[in-house]
Amino acid sequence: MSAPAPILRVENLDVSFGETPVVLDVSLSVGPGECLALVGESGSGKSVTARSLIGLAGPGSTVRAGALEVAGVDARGLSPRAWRSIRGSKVGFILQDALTSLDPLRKIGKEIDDALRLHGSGSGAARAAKVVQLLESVGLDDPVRRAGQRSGELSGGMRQRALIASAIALDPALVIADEPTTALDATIAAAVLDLLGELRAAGSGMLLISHDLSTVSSVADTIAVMQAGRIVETGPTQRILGDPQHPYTKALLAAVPAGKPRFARLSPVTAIPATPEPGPAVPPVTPGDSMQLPVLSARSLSRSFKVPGAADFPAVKNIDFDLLPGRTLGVVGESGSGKTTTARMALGLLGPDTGSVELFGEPWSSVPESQRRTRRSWLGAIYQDPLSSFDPRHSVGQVLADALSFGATRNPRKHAGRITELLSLVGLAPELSVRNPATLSGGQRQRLAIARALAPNPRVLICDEPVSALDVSIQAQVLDLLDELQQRLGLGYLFISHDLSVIRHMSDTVLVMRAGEVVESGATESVFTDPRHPYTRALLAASPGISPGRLPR
Amino acid sequence: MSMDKNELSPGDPVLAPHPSKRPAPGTGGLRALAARLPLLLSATVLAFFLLAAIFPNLLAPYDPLAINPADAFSGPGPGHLLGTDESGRDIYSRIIHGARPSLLIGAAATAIGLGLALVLGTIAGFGGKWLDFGVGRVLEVLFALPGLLLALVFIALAGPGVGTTVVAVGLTTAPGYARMIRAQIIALRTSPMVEAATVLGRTRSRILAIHILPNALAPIAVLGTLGLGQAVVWAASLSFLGLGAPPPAPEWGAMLSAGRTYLALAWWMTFFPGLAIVLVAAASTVLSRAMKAAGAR
Amino acid sequence: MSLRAPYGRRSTRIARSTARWVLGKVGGGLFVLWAVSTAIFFGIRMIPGDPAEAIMGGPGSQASAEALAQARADYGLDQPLYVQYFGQLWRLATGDLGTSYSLKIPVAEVLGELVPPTLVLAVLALLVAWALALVVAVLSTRSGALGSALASGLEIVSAAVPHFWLASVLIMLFATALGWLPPVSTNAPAGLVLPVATLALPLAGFLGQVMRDTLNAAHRSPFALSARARGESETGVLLRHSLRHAALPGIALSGWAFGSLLSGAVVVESIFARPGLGRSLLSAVTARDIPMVTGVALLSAAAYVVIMAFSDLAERLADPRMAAS
Amino acid sequence: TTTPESGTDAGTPVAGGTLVYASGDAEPDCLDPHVGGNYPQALVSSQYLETLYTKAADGKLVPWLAEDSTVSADGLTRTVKVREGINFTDGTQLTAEAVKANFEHLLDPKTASSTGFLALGKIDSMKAIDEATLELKLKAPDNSLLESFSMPWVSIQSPVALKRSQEENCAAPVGTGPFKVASWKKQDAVNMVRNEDYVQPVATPGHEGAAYLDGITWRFIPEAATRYAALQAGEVQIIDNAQPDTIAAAAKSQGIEHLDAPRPGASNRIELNSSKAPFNDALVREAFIHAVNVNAGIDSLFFGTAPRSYSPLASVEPLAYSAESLFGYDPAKAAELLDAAGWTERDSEGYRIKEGERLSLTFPVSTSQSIPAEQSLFEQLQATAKESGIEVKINLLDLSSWYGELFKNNYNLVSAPYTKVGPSVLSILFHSDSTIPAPSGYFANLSQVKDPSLDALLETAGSTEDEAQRKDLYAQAQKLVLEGYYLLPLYNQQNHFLHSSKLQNVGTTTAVATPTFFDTWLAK
Ligand SMILES: Nc1ncnc2c1ncn2[C@@H]1O[C@H](COP(=O)(O)OP(=O)(O)OP(=O)(O)O)[C@@H](O)[C@H]1O
Ligand SMILES: Nc1ncnc2c1ncn2[C@@H]1O[C@H](COP(=O)(O)OP(=O)(O)OP(=O)(O)O)[C@@H](O)[C@H]1O
Ligand SMILES: [Mg+2]
Ligand SMILES: [Mg+2]
Ligand code: NI
Repeated sequence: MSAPAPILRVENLDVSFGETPVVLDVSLSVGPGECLALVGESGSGKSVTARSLIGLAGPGSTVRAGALEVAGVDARGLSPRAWRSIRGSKVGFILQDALTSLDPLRKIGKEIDDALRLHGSGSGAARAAKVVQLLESVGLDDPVRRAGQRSGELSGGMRQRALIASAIALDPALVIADEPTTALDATIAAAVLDLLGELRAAGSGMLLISHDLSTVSSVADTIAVMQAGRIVETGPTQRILGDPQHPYTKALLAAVPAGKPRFARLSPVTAIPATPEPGPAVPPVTPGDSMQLPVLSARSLSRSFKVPGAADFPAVKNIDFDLLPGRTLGVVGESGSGKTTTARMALGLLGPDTGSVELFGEPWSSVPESQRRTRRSWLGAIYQDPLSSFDPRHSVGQVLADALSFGATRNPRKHAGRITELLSLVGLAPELSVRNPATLSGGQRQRLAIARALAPNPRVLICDEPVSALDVSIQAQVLDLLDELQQRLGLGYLFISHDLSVIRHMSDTVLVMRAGEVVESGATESVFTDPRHPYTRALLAASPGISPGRLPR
Repeated sequence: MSMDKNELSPGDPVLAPHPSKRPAPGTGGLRALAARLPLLLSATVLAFFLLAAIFPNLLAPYDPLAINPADAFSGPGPGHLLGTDESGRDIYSRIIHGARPSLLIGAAATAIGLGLALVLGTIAGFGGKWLDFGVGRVLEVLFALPGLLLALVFIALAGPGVGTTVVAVGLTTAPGYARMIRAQIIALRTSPMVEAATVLGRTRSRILAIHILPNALAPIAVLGTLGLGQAVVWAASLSFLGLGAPPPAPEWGAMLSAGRTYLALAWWMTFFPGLAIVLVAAASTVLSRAMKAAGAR
Repeated sequence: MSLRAPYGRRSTRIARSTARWVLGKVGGGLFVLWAVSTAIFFGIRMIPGDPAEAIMGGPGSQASAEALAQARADYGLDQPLYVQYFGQLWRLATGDLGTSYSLKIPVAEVLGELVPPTLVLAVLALLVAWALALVVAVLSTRSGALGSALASGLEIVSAAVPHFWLASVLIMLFATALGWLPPVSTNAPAGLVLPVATLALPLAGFLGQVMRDTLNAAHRSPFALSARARGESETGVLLRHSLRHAALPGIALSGWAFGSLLSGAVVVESIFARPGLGRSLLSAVTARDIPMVTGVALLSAAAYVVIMAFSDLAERLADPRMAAS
Repeated sequence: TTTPESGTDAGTPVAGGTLVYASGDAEPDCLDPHVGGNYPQALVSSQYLETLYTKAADGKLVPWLAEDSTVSADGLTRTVKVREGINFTDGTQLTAEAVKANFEHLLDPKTASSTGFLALGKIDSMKAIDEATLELKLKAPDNSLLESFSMPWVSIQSPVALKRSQEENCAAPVGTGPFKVASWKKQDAVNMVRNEDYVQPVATPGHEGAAYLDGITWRFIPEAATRYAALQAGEVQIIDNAQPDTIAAAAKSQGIEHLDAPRPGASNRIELNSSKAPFNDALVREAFIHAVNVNAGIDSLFFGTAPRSYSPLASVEPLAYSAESLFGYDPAKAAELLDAAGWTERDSEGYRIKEGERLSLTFPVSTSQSIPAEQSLFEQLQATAKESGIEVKINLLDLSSWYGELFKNNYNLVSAPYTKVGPSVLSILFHSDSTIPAPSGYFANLSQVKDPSLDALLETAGSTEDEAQRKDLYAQAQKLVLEGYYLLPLYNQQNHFLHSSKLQNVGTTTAVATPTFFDTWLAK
């Protein structure tokens, strides 16, 4: 693939902030109509690389390159004015933070219009027409009205599309898209990727950045894998997916849960020390055993919320489920479908309007908090953002001491033994005990959250998007940990995620939610292989996988 | 133009030079020092006045009350560093000795303001819907009254004096603090941290005692530091209107107010006590901002 | 958030929420006025001193017992407290602010004369403070770390300067030493410079700190980066994006700022010998002129309520995020 | 720097121009000095109102709106002849009836006059005999009545105008003066315009008809520094209440002149409250007086603008009696006296104690009545008293609170000005009747002397028709209060004016030292 002159060619790119090198010796090349995917875990330098390509590496940066050609222009030593004439016209840039990349105070029409106006394209009226046409082309309904709205009035997917519209307004020869789908629901993400695919089909070169191999696998021609500022492996998509050479690439691929059966390891085996089992031994899970009593069950749960100036908004409508001991009940659905509301009702944090929740066959949601309190230790919870669930003033040891002593003390020394046990159970070094959770990495924080949830020996864990904030590789470790704990301790999980592949990998049974209702439920495999409801099918179709069948070429 | 500060390094192929027209700032060390200079200066200023408040005799060469009419209105110079006042008292010594009453008034007023705010804020943040509504209204009413009116009426009620000034200033500053503390408590009350504690089976009062109050109190150090400076200014304003510490106490506001009469003749009588107030207020702002930044991490 | 709601439902919802907003503001405002008048009514009656004496020209007057009794009867002070209270409430509700004890003319008339000069002063000071704060904030974004440190220092120091001290220093400098500006305030432009500067500088310091923080945050935000990636110049980013964000906290603070300006006016109007509310507030409190104090308090409370409503409105207009919540 | 006589003539008068006067006094609540009656009212009303009598530069009483006055042998009937051919600015004619209407207005409780009411307190009844003759029946002989007539608080206004509501009359009193009130913008200025039909009751040689100035803008600038800055900047042409240091500074500056006007009545003094401990002991009063160094303070603080006084009366009062020897600064003597009075021990702070009580004096100071220099003087007295082991607690208070403290007898020391023309002020300040509070709580005898022999002296002195006897009696009375150490005289009260040298011929001719501008002109 080296016939026409590349649209982007960069050689030996080095970027450092102050004394810290962030990008080292990166060379990339993108031809017209070609799509290069840059993948790698968080902090590996992908975004910095992308920003450097348009001369916006950031304050305090030092950028050096052996060669830098953008759309046929040697961009080294360009004046600010010359840079500005390239940005937006020759290169379209879609920022990573899609949700905040449009000025919340301005109409999106204006934002898109800026791109046109700055490069002197047409009269006001002509530009207005073009804005509407652009919005339409990215698939926004009612583009005239949308142009008059501000980003706060749009959903995440709409914002992402408006941002794309502003980036492609002048048909740039090169489009750089930094994590364009991370914040989106599966169905919307699929639509956005399709849109980018169209652009590429129209002849634009594309640099697509993602931390997630599965996302890019369906779109990219070439994949460059980045680790710690360096490109460790480059090659055609099929080769990278099918025959990864570098250990890091292998690990990345292994971490993708899609298509991995239940309990299959996603992360490289790290020695989790065997510790005495903290809870009573639980018989191993035997699939199909339906005689067990559910640990947590919900009967026709409903809940609506007051909306100022409008009718009550039903967030959850008439939900039933049973969670069996040692099993995982997956809940999947797009944003706003009522997953968290369901979880909060299950936790007894929110009273249902109708219906009830029972814990171990005893009333749970219908009794006052004082009667629930004694049974709280049976039920643990972990959240998407573990850090905010810790008291910022408490150290890791204090957090665990508090949980272990049922709130009686926060002195880690009183429970030193159990704390060490818990930490090693979740794969954390005991030395971390003195640290503040804020100083831990994302994966470590989630492990700590799990350790805290385990401290009172619960039988059920409610996990609300426990891995959606994590990198694939870290996600893999946490999922593996959860799997292992379930097997060892016989925990029942209510596992919530918007990520189908994660749900599929983790659950025994699954609920598919949409707009507060369960549209489909059943054994995971049957739901995934033989979806009944059209919505489930749409979800599955939108879900990226690494199945080579979905590869375009 | 803060976006790009790429450095030119000859020999290497270089990307776009930064769009800024200014030359790149000097060496890193100097820049780091410049960044920390305000904090250092502020800490020094506060430390100095704190020392003055605790051990005035250590720093002051003269008795702040000793009059010497023959020596009145001498300008700043070797004999009297910052000059003398209308009774020949040494201004520098008076400023040093004035640190204690001035800072004490400021600190006590801030303490009262914060204390009151804490009670109100806690009631509002934790006392349920109606109490919150009620306290909210009370705060709004307090806000709607100009601070000085509140202080004036209070002083008219209780008679002038240091104690009254302290309470008056505390009263005037309390609504602002209360609003912040209430917001803080409400934010904490609905925070995932509290939810997590609930899920762990903690009672409401435990959560209040262990998680909410301590965390709501953390920013109070920041507020208090900021408030100290402002309270000193407020108290000085009241002193200026003749409602502060009785003579001959070397309280800064009173000194300033006395000096104003002689502005044309002896500017130093007004300028230096005013400078002390400005220094303390500014330094406490810098310190509080630094504390806030450190807290935000 | 339902985004696909059809036009009709959306607009009636907005109309309804706007009506609720207006009702809420009016109701809240009336409550504040009632509470302020009540607080002042009882608060000031606890101050030692006989209101009748205040009417007769203060305790220094050697008013006879009959004269005092006459004054009490004239002003209804001989009636039981609750009668006086409800009487006052009724009068206030009907727009009658009563008669000043010391000036013996209707309070409304006095206020009518005093409000315009104070308003001119406060509004000008607010505008100047805004302008100063913005200029410093903008300049500091363009002049690197040192400039920004300098700006921050300037803001912090000016926010720390007491009004009365600043006024003295300004008079000394510009009126006495340089002779450029008149020391006594008039409504002529030159006469307004010093009082406005006295009020505006500390306020600019406060506003500046907040605005500059927001401006810098906006300048570094993803949407600013995206604008740059679109080919926007630094000036364009500033004008089209960052400045609007920086204005928001300024708007939010303006209600508070107006109140603080009124406190400042007490000092500034006395020093620069300007007629106005602030000065009369001081004299009314010292003269125990209850109707005047009540009038000034009500007026400033009303001003606060109105300004808060406006700043709220301005914020909602400037920031759709507010309106949505 | 003290030139009590009117400004010197420098050139030919020019007509026109508006004088801007900046007053440091509080703005009056009412421009009619009948209502209440304080010094700020006297200052401004002297421009548009005139009195029956006035004082010449030599201190002699001269008839002004009155032509003449006689008193019956028993001193109980006073006949006043009113000058003819004088009209108020509303066109009403000045008659005996008009004067009667004024006196009635003053004595009417509804008017709430205090100063004027006291001055006319001895009038029992009155009758206009004819157009120009008013006959007053007195309750008791009053030899200070004509002096009272010379005070602006007893000035004569149009009887027609007085019939208006108090609100209207306060806003624009109608008199016979060289100017008339055009408008009053509260907190800003009283605007006065020339009375074109002015007839001066006693003609000034060489100046007939109306005043030279088109009008006067009477502004209120309470801040002393601002006021002086305004004068320097040429915003105003004359300021009152000039502070001592400013006067000293102005002496050095070009284009600004200084004018002093000694006030009549009492001197500035500190009164020692003899009604309660520790000043119920004369030894302690005497000790205090020797313990404080007044002269050093006055020298350094007043820049020579305030001559020290050793008399209860202002030195412009012809009957003032001084006793310098009584008031020397002598700490040794003070110590001796205090030892004798039993204040022998000292506490840890060096203050004297007796029976466990500290020798502590409460001194409420009114911020509106005591100028800053005076407040500083008190601080210096406080400092010198401390050296003798006497604690002085100064409380700075606003006027209402200050009166509150006095009414509650919460003071050992107090300084209160009192301006009245003539020695009869002594009766107001030291007669035991003056210790009885008015319904408002007010009493003028702040040292609370209750001495029957003093009362007798003052009563006889106030009613005798024999000038020599009057002088002698008042001297005895003054000697008595001075030797009883009931007061510490400080300095003579003066009005200090600073004015632009463009302003020519400023006169301070009224009885209470307020300036008049009939003969004044603004040089171009
Ligand atoms: N302006 C900056 N100043 C200093 N360091 C920076 C700056 N921007 C990025 N970095 C550092 O550069 C490194 C690479 O960051 P970058 O944003 O490129 O990561 P990434 O691969 O895009 O990660 P993610 O998947 O989380 O977006 C990180 O360690 C980051 O902290
Ligand atoms: N306390 C609340 N008050 C009002 N509305 C609420 C409240 N909590 C949730 N909702 C609304 O209920 C709906 C369902 O919310 P929920 O958080 O359960 O969705 P979710 O499936 O967890 O979405 P996500 O994937 O984004 O977390 C949303 O429309 C949300 O706006
Ligand atoms: Mg990135
Ligand atoms: Mg959720
Ligand atoms: Ni910039």
